[in-house]
Amino acid sequence: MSQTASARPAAGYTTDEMMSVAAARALRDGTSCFVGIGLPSTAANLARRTHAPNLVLIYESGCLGAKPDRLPLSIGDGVLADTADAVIGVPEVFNYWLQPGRIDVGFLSAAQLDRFGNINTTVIGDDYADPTVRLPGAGGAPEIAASCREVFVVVRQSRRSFVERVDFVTSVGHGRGPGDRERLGLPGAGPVLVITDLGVLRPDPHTRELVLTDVHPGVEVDAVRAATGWDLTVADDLGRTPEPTERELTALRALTAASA
Amino acid sequence: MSQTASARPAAGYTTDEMMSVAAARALRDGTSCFVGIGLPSTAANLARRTHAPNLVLIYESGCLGAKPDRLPLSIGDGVLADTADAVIGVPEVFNYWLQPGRIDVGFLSAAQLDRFGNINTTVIGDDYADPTVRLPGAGGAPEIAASCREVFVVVRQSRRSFVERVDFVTSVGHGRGPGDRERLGLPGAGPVLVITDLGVLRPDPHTRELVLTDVHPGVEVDAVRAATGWDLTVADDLGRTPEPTERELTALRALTAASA
Amino acid sequence: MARILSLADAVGEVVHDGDTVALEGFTHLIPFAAGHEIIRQGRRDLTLVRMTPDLIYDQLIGAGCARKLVFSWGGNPGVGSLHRFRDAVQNGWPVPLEIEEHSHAGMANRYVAGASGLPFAVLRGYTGTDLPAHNPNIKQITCPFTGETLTAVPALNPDTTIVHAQQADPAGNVQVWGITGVHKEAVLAAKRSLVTVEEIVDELRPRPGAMVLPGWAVTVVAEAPRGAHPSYAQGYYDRDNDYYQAWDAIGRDRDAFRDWLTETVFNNTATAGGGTR
Amino acid sequence: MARILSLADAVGEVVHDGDTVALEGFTHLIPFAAGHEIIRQGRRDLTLVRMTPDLIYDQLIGAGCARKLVFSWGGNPGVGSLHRFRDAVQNGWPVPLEIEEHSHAGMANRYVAGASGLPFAVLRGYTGTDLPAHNPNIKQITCPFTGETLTAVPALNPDTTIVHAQQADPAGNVQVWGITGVHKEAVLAAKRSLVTVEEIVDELRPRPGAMVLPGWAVTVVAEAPRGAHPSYAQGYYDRDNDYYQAWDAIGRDRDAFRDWLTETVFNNTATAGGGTR
Repeated sequence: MSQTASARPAAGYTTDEMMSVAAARALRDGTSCFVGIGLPSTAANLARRTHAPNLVLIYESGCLGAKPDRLPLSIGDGVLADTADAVIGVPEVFNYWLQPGRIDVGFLSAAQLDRFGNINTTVIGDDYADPTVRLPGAGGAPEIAASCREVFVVVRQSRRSFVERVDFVTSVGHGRGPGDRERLGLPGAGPVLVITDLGVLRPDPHTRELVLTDVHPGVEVDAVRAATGWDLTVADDLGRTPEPTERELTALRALTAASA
Repeated sequence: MSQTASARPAAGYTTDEMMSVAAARALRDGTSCFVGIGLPSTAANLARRTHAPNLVLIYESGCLGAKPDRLPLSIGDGVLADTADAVIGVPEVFNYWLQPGRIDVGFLSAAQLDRFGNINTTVIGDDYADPTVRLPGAGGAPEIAASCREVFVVVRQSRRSFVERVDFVTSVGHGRGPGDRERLGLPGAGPVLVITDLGVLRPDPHTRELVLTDVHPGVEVDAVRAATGWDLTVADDLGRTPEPTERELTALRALTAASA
Repeated sequence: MARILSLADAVGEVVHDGDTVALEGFTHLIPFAAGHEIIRQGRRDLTLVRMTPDLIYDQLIGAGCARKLVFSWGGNPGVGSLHRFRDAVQNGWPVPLEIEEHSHAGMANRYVAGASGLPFAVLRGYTGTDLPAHNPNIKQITCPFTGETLTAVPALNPDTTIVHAQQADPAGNVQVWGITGVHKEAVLAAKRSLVTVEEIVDELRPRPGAMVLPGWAVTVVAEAPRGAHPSYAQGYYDRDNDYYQAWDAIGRDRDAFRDWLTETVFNNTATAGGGTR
Repeated sequence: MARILSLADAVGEVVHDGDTVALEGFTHLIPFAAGHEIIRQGRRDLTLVRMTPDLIYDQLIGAGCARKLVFSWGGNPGVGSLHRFRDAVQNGWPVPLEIEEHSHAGMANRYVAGASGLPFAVLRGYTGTDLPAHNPNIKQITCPFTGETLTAVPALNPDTTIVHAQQADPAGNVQVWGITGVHKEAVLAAKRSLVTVEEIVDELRPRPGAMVLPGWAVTVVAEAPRGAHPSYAQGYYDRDNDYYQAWDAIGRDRDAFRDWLTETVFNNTATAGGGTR
């Protein structure tokens, strides 16, 4: 495929594909990324196959510098160990690699995300002891959200997932606003980017509230507001995400096809 | 060599050889032994080549189950890593293997040893800041002495080395007497056996003071008293160490010859 | 030196009613065969400990073996929820299940403290989250040098830890390669340990990336070929992803689960991992 | 990704007057070539950190590079004392040397805390010994769960850590095998790191017992064949025991030491470990 052809916007793609492509683009080559499973893993692997071949993928199962040739089906997929620069024990991942703030980007998903980028993957409902829905729990997320230099969140946007305030703070974003991370002593910058199937949100530098900064092609701002559980602020200079290129879509589809 | 011949007392041997043989005999087959370098390493390797082939040798350099075919020249000799069941990092040796009290015997030497089995390998003289002699320091000894189930000490006996009270407590034996280890919360039993070139000392069960319980062949009690810096108590049932067998001496000499 | 027993004898020796039991294996080398044997032996009132309770604990919980779960992430990876776990938490079926919930970093450090003979571990963790409000086993501690506040979690010292590995030799020395997770820490933290292995070989051949657990640090070893199925054993077999998919329907329905228990666990005394395929 | 520099450029970049510098290597892979380059570059007022200061630090101390030594065991293994170290401690020659003394367990845990981004480590150590009376960096800490008293030591975070390894690849990924000591912890604890290697190979071939340090966690790599001599590099060369024996006479005498410095260090800008044989 010629360079020109591959950079051409693709004809048809799904909103999930747009989300994965937008998330992948956010990852800079040569940086290190602590990869959660699911949407983050798809995006990180796509980045490594497109513009960021030297992206260092770190999985909590102990795989440093994994270079999987297909999408791993779990954070402990054998393909991660087979292709890693080093396989280490799980305590070492958290203590020697994550905790000291060595990792550039923590890439997470969420069941619920709130106005300040706090993440809930524990319980839906007001009563922890008697929840409406019992979610999987914390996993590595609280410390990924605390310690990585920056956090990116990739999550499908809806009123169920984008709420005014999460039912349970599993992983701290920007707390209840400015200065909260500093007060808690959390070393990383927290969520600086939230990529959804509708657009991109970033925290306002002053209020730390998530603000819509980009919409994906074909998405109207009203649709994003309708999928947001708080009174969404839209950036003055709202951008529009460039469509996926053919090269990006081809790489993404090859990746997901190889995993089916 | 026939069993009978090999069990026969050897004709000529040095006091150091007697000491190493007596120290080796104290190690039971199938137990684990944290081995200090020098005299303890000689004794432990001799035991493994005579009556205790399944003695597990642990060196602080990270070699678990080392089976060297010659005497290691240091605690980090390459022959230890080459022959070990597992080679691990130094922090793991101390944290996962020594500290929890997994190891049966800690086998140490000493520059100074006192009446209660406390060990000094730090400084000779009253003033730490301006010592008469600066010794190498603690190394692994303080925690070996604290955490192994039992401690054996092998050391040449003289008024210089056997003192009423060590100038500096590098590694705790029985403190100043009964109950001291318990008060300090030290989990192991402490020094239960001190093997010298003259005989064997054991702590009195009530006073915790080291008492002469055996003399080596040809050694008079007066000679031991003369080489002891405190008023030495001698056990009522004083034993005499059996002479080295030919098998023991042959194994010892093969071991030391191979290291020269 | 570890003793080598049959799987049934090994489980019988190390797992008793009321014990705190950790079955570990981080996606890789999950000791399913041993888990099924615990169900067959009818153990009750276990406190089950595991960073990632997935199908194996869904099965033990559904079979009524557990009274408490200590964990950091519970789900069917890539598929969805654990329905038996939810049914126990939300409806007390077949018996009520108490939970104690941590993060991975917290659980990993609890094992490290346990393996290290320390009563607690220190980490930068849980800060600002709602987890400490629901878990008295997450406390604060002050650095005696800098005055900084950090988090402390108590050591985990299970009565028994069970893990699966690729190989052991006749002396019970165990070799594991690929993702080793918290295998070493969980075994060393426990009072007793059982390692099930794909095979017992005459001699362990050193391999890149392998970790060796000396036999004198393991209580018992049992041969259990395919004992990690439907998870995987690197160098032996791949993950049975269809099993994980199929589990969703089985786990979702009490009757389907009871049928599965009868057919796959109780009518199957083989040492294998109990495949449904 | 680590940058690959010459030994002289690498040492020039990572070691400055007044820095806290750890040269590690537990008997195996001691970075002598880098140590000699520090002497050649005339560094002063270093705080030298090392579990087992042996010949390499005797040489640096004798050359007047150090103002302080942090350590747990200082000697010429199997031979005797370090005379340059003694001369500096007892007579202030060539410059006074302050010491901070630990046990191995304490030092190892200080590196672990440093590598872990924690301000301190907890251990069962030093209890009942005279070490805490002479070292304010040994304190007590209380378990918030059991009330038990344990020992705390502060993290070690050297400005620079230097270690030697067998191999690196062009991206600066480092492979070490045999006894790995505190290599990983000391590198990860440091603000900057230099790994000298026997050789830079096109690709690291995985080996049993090998530990890999990713290039992105290392600052600079320098090729220094025989850079661990007179210590050893497993797979490359054995320990030069004669050198350790011969050092006793050299180190014992100030003039003999000065002659050695001139002949072996200053007149030798090769990257090798500087053999006296």
